[in-house]
Amino acid sequence: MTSILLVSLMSLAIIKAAPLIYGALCGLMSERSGVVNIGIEGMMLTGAFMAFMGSALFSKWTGGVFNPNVSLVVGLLVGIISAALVAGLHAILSIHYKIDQVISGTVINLLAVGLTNYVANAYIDPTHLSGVGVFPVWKIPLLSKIPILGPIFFEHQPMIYLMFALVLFLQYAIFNTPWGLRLRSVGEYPQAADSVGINVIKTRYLNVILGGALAGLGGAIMVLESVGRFQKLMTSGRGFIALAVMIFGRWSPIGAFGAAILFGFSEALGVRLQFGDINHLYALVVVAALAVILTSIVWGINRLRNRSTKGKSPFLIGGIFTLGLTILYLANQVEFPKVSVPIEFLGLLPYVLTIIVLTGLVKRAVGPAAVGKPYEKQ
Amino acid sequence: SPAVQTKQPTAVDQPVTQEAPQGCAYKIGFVSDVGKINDQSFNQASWTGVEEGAKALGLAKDCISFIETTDSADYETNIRSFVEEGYNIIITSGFAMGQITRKIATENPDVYFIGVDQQQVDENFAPAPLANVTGLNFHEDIGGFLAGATAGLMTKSNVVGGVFGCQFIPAVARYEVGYYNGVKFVNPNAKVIDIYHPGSIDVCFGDATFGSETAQALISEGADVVYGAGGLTANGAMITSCNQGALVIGTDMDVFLTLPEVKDCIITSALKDIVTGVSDLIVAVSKGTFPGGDTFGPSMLAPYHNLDAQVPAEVKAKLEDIAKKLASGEIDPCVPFEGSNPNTFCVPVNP
Amino acid sequence: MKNNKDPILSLHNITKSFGSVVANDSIYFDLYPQEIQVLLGENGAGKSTLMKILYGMYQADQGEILINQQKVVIQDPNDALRLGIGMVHQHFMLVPVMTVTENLMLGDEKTKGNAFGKLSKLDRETVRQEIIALGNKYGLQVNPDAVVEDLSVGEAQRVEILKVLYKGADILILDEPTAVLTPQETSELFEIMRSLIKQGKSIIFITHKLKEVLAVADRIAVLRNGKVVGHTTPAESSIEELALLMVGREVLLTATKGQSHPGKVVLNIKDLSIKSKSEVMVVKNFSLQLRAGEIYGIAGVQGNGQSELIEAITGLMQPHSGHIIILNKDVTHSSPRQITLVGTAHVPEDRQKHGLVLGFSVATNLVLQTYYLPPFSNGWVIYPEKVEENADEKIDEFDIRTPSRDALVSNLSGGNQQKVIIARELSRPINLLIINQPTRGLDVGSIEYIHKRIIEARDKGVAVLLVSAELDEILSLSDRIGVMYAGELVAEMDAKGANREQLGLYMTGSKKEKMLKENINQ
Amino acid sequence: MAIFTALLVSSIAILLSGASPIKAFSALAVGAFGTRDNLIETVVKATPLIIAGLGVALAFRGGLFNIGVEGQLFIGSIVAVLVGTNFDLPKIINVPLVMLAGALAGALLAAFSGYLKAWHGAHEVITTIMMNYIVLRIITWAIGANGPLRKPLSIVPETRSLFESARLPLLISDTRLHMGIVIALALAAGVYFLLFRTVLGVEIRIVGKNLHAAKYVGINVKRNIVLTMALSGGLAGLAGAIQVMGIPPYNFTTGFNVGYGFDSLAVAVLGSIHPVGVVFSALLFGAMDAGARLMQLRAKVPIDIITLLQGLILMFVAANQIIRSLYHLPAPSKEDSVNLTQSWGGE
Ligand SMILES: Nc1ncnc2c1ncn2[C@@H]1O[C@H](COP(=O)(O)OP(=O)(O)OP(=O)(O)O)[C@@H](O)[C@H]1O
Ligand SMILES: Nc1ncnc2c1ncn2[C@@H]1O[C@H](COP(=O)(O)OP(=O)(O)OP(=O)(O)O)[C@@H](O)[C@H]1O
Ligand SMILES: [Mg+2]
Ligand SMILES: [Mg+2]
Repeated sequence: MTSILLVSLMSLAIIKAAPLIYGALCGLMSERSGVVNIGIEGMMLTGAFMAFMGSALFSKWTGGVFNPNVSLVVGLLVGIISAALVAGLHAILSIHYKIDQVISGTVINLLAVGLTNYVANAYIDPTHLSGVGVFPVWKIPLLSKIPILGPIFFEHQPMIYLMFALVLFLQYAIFNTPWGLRLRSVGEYPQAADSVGINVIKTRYLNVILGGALAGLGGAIMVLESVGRFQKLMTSGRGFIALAVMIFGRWSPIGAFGAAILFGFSEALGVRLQFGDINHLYALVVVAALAVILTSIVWGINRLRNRSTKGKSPFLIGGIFTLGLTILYLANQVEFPKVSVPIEFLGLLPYVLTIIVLTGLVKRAVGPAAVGKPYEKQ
Repeated sequence: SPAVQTKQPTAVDQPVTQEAPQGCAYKIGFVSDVGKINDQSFNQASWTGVEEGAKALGLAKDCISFIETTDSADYETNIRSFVEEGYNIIITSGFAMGQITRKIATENPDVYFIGVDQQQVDENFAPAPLANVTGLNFHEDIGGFLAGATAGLMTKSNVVGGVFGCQFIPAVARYEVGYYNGVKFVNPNAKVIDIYHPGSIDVCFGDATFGSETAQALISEGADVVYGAGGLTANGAMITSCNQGALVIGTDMDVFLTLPEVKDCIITSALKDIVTGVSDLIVAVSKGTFPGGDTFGPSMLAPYHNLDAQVPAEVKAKLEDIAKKLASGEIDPCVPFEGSNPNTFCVPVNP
Repeated sequence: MKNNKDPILSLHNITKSFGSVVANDSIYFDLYPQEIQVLLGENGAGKSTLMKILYGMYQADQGEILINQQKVVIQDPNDALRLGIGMVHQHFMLVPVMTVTENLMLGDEKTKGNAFGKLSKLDRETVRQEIIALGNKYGLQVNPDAVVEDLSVGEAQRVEILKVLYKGADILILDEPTAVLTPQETSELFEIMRSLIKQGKSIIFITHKLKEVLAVADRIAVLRNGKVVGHTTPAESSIEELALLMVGREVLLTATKGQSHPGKVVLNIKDLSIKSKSEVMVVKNFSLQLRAGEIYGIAGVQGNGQSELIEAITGLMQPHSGHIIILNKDVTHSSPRQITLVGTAHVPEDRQKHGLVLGFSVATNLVLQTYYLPPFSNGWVIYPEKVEENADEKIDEFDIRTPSRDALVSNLSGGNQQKVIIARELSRPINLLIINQPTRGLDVGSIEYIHKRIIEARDKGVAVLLVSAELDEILSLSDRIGVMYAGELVAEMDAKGANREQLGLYMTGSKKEKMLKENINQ
Repeated sequence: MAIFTALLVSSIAILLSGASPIKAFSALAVGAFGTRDNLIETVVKATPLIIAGLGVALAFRGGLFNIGVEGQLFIGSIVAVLVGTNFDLPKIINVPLVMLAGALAGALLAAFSGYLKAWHGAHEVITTIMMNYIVLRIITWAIGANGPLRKPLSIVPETRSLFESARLPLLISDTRLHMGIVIALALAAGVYFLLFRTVLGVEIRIVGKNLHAAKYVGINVKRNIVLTMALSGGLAGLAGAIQVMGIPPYNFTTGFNVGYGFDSLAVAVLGSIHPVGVVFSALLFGAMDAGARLMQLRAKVPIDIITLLQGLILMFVAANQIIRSLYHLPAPSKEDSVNLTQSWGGE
């Protein structure tokens, strides 16, 4: 029972996390290069919109001679490219014209909302333009057979796998390749980068735009892998959550992944609890216990990673860990009174949990030193 | 500084101010509730009703207009600006505008008002009809009940799901109660999983992605029929369910017509025929038969369209029968029974 | 060195202006192989600008650059590096959060294979080895894995030079490398420079310290207001002449001060111990009695606890144990503001990070310690006109060179920024002046001025605690001198009896001996 | 000039949809300024934007990015309702009391985020965003089917209306022009005075510009952060309170104030986070919101064009270089530019 539950929750968590992760990666790329990006929402929205237009119009014009997946891929590309273009605007405004990056981010959001709504109103009444379905689920042959992990990680649609790949790749690339080294140096201390002949401006343009492409993916996945068509404002705030996820993940892809999964998981749980077959109190206690355990684990990792002697004492960590386990154990012993929490409160889980975890175990998040500061050569 | 500059256009404008659509027997205005006129749900239905009605009266395109409300603080000004512009039939959609519509109506007895989902009650919620206001209401609980019965009869896995918009919107809550009880009524040992969007008004009707993700959860839980009630959120759910091979049931309009993505897996829709309701009332104005007070539109199921063949005759018969009993009041979706919705509670709709 | 070779580098008629400021005014400059040429000039004379042009960071408005008589165009640092020109900047150009290795790789990274171009794996290991090898070759040992922000300034400076060598430069530009170095580090640096020369490199060396100039220079070029105002060699010139040439007027190089008349004890520190953030004991039961009207100079190699000591006294850091008493008031655990209010003034080490709010006007910066007190405010409301009056007074009293009182302090030169701080801290009733590296990076003119002010304060009966890496500064200003080594006060002596060598020994910890305070205090 | 350009650009969009820009914008202008009532509507719409915008600006000056104005505004409204529907004191006491309650609620909510930042290093951008959702959902529950604040018997999700004594007096009787605008302008003056003429203001700005200097000068940085957030949130909460106190039917229902939080962010940055600037940009936004009605009604142009317009205006105002190069205008004298992204990355 619990393992089935866990599987369904986790795979739903991953599905819910995917757009957030793409969005966070977008923010990460541009902020690592020193450009604040609160325009993620707008870029994702554009991506979603254009991905739909691309796929729908393509299949309409080609009269469906191609396999729907072809149209979907076309839509995907269109979405990516147009989001990248929007990011280009952000880059021009904040790098070339040096207007405050928060402002140009706000501009991006306003423009994206206005334009997509406007065009959607005028041109895409569903009866005239209908979606062409979504990408099919690919079961990875052998891996999907693994108990528990298989169904959680290897029974997804392609863009989820792409997301896994991108997270791992960027984690590697940012910290282990010349490109990553330059990216970070430009975000941390552009003068230094400049002094060894790295083109700061170019680097920033490049990465802001690449980031936009990622946001495009984040928007597209909502259309091409879940909803199947564009709906106005369908990002409904995910761009801002992605922003939080990025900071939460301390500007690293893996971190963002973890943060987004936590978020997606608790949201999934909130929905799952509406099924009414789990005692709400029990579930909340279990979550709390898991959070505690997670905390101790992360502390442990930080402790091991630390160069100096900083960090929590092993005893504390161990204590917390065992505490979590005991709660978990006790939770399964006692009988909880049957209460049903109002759905709005179940919906609060991700946000509350984020705050708790954030204050509980994530070390003071400090972004790239030069982020937000336009680069003046002379 | 900004303010000075925005004045620029005003200069240009004075001539235009007087301009107004010429040669309109009637000028019809529509004020949407917070939301968009093509939310593919009740706002859109009302607006389509306006267009139909205008057609019926042979009015020119610019004899009708709409205002989309973005903030409930604007209800009053939005309605009034139609009055000031000399519109003589004004449609306001959504319960939230009920009281303010009545207020403005009493001040303007010669303007006709149609309030969609608005019961004609006074401050103390006692019935209080006005001659120039007609509330167009529906028994969503009945529609939901029919949808539920359909789901209960069509499911093979004996697990059915429903994805709903905001719980705090009475109509939605009634759909949910009706749906649940409908399933249980025809199929007591079926499992019903109803999910509301937990968000606030700005997202709970518009979050297609949530609907879609929820549908996936429902289906992985074994649901093979999914009912969607709640604007774009429901659309997301229906499309995804359809893509994943489940049957779906729609709400309000005949979703077969409004959402082609689901045309091959939609059994039917719980109709809430706002379109006909509104246009009929508009025509009634011209005929001088405008009722005033509360009217109740019919609650019925849409045609089976492409799935007509898949729906067994006895199922169809059973549904007919239930429909009759509901109409006659023999069955009341809002009365709890063994295994009915734990919180069976319909915000009263006096018959 | 005498040589009849041709110049390896010549600048012809270089001119560069920023808006109205003419930073370089038709400058001619030659550098010969294997020579150390010193570029001298007061703050804002145009030295850095000239060098940045040579290094491709700025483009000259006119003029040309020749390398081995070949005219070259230097668009950006890449061109410069390709032509064998490397520059160590006045302000560190190292990414703090990255390791030494990463910092050296940056720009032309070595990778394991090149299959994926810029996305191939960094080859840190090889570079580590190269760094170690290079370090041994030139006697520049650094830990390749250290993260730069953890390094002492001396080490960081070494990394900067390594970086230049690693990139294969033959012409090295060193822009005020010694500004932040201790005497020991400085002499080490000079060793390195000499060995570099022997190995065929040529060096342009910028400094404000005239002693150093005479010590290392083969030839000297002097800039003033963007113009070359003279060439000379150590042999044919003296410190006084150099100063005159630089500033254009006579300069007092050693502060003249009268006998000190120590009064009551103002600052009394009793076995103070301080733990750093990383739980290391950085100051160990430190005791000190500082009296009104005397200047107590703390000498010591940087990173021996001076900064922490100051932070603890000024309340920026909580001591681990011990007591700090200012005028019989125990302020061991008081907040910075409380400590300021008992009449303490603090001229911080890092003037831009701590001392100023660069985004604010000169006027506002001049009241940064007093804006909440009368006459500038009644505790709640600020009186702008008072703030502005005060600004005007201070600006001409301390002759701060600024376009206007409303100009942003970030537009001022280093010397004038320091003057703003001095003006702010000295022009209010104080009993204790804590002053850390007061003249770092300043030219002789500014130094002379600031020294004068410090002595005035002391003669007015202020107790002055001076921390400086400049032995000369310590020696010429102090009445008493203490030496800190490894967080301890290893020696205390009367300034009269003190001499460089002796101090140097204490500072390096090679000599340890406590004198009894009584000897001096009576 | 910037606005003119924005209008030009967006007319293209309108033309594409087959409507006439002239008609649209004239309708927009009339709707905003044409008649006394329209003018009033502009002011009424601008009022909350001014106050909330001041809140955002204040936080920015203190180096904090308060993106939680939406939530603080909502909690302000709901608490105002809570008090205003339960206490029926003399107007002279009740009105200030209710406003205070709303402001306090917003202040506490924001201060909590401030506390999390100062003491636990939790980035205010995350916590305030999360708070937005939390507050919105709790309120949704509170006015929902069997929520505690649900108006008894009501068939719709709404709260009871404020007592007469808790409502803001009208400036002109039988119009919608309530006293809020006076309060808003007073607050603008107050915030300017606070920021640039008081000790607290200087300290807020020092912390905003240079944390290290702030510590060196002896400012209690943690306290200052919490205080700044509290002030910022207090303004937002007050904006919310004034909405329910000033606008019939003086209660809280679904769809109330949605989006003001993010509009006020735009307003603040458009006003280059200076009180004076904020007032003007809020009036501009208010005008567009108010005018939108007639624009839809007469020119049949959907309201989304307004969002587009606002985006373009913000862009052209901020990147005034674009404008200058377009019209060959001389560059203005460069003044101290305020860096909104101060608190963002590594200090
Ligand atoms: N990027 C710049 N923009 C504007 N003015 C500049 C810039 N860089 C330098 N200046 C001005 O040019 C003049 C020369 O500056 P430069 O840094 O070359 O002097 P310097 O000799 O290096 O002084 P210091 O000894 O303090 O380093 C100064 O007046 C300075 O204010
Ligand atoms: N109308 C305006 N719009 C946008 N920004 C402005 C406006 N007026 C002033 N500013 C900017 O806002 C900041 C504060 O304005 P102001 O000059 O009135 O106070 P201040 O002089 O900076 O403060 P103080 O009086 O304490 O020096 C300044 O940086 C100024 O550049
Ligand atoms: Mg220099
Ligand atoms: Mg001023």
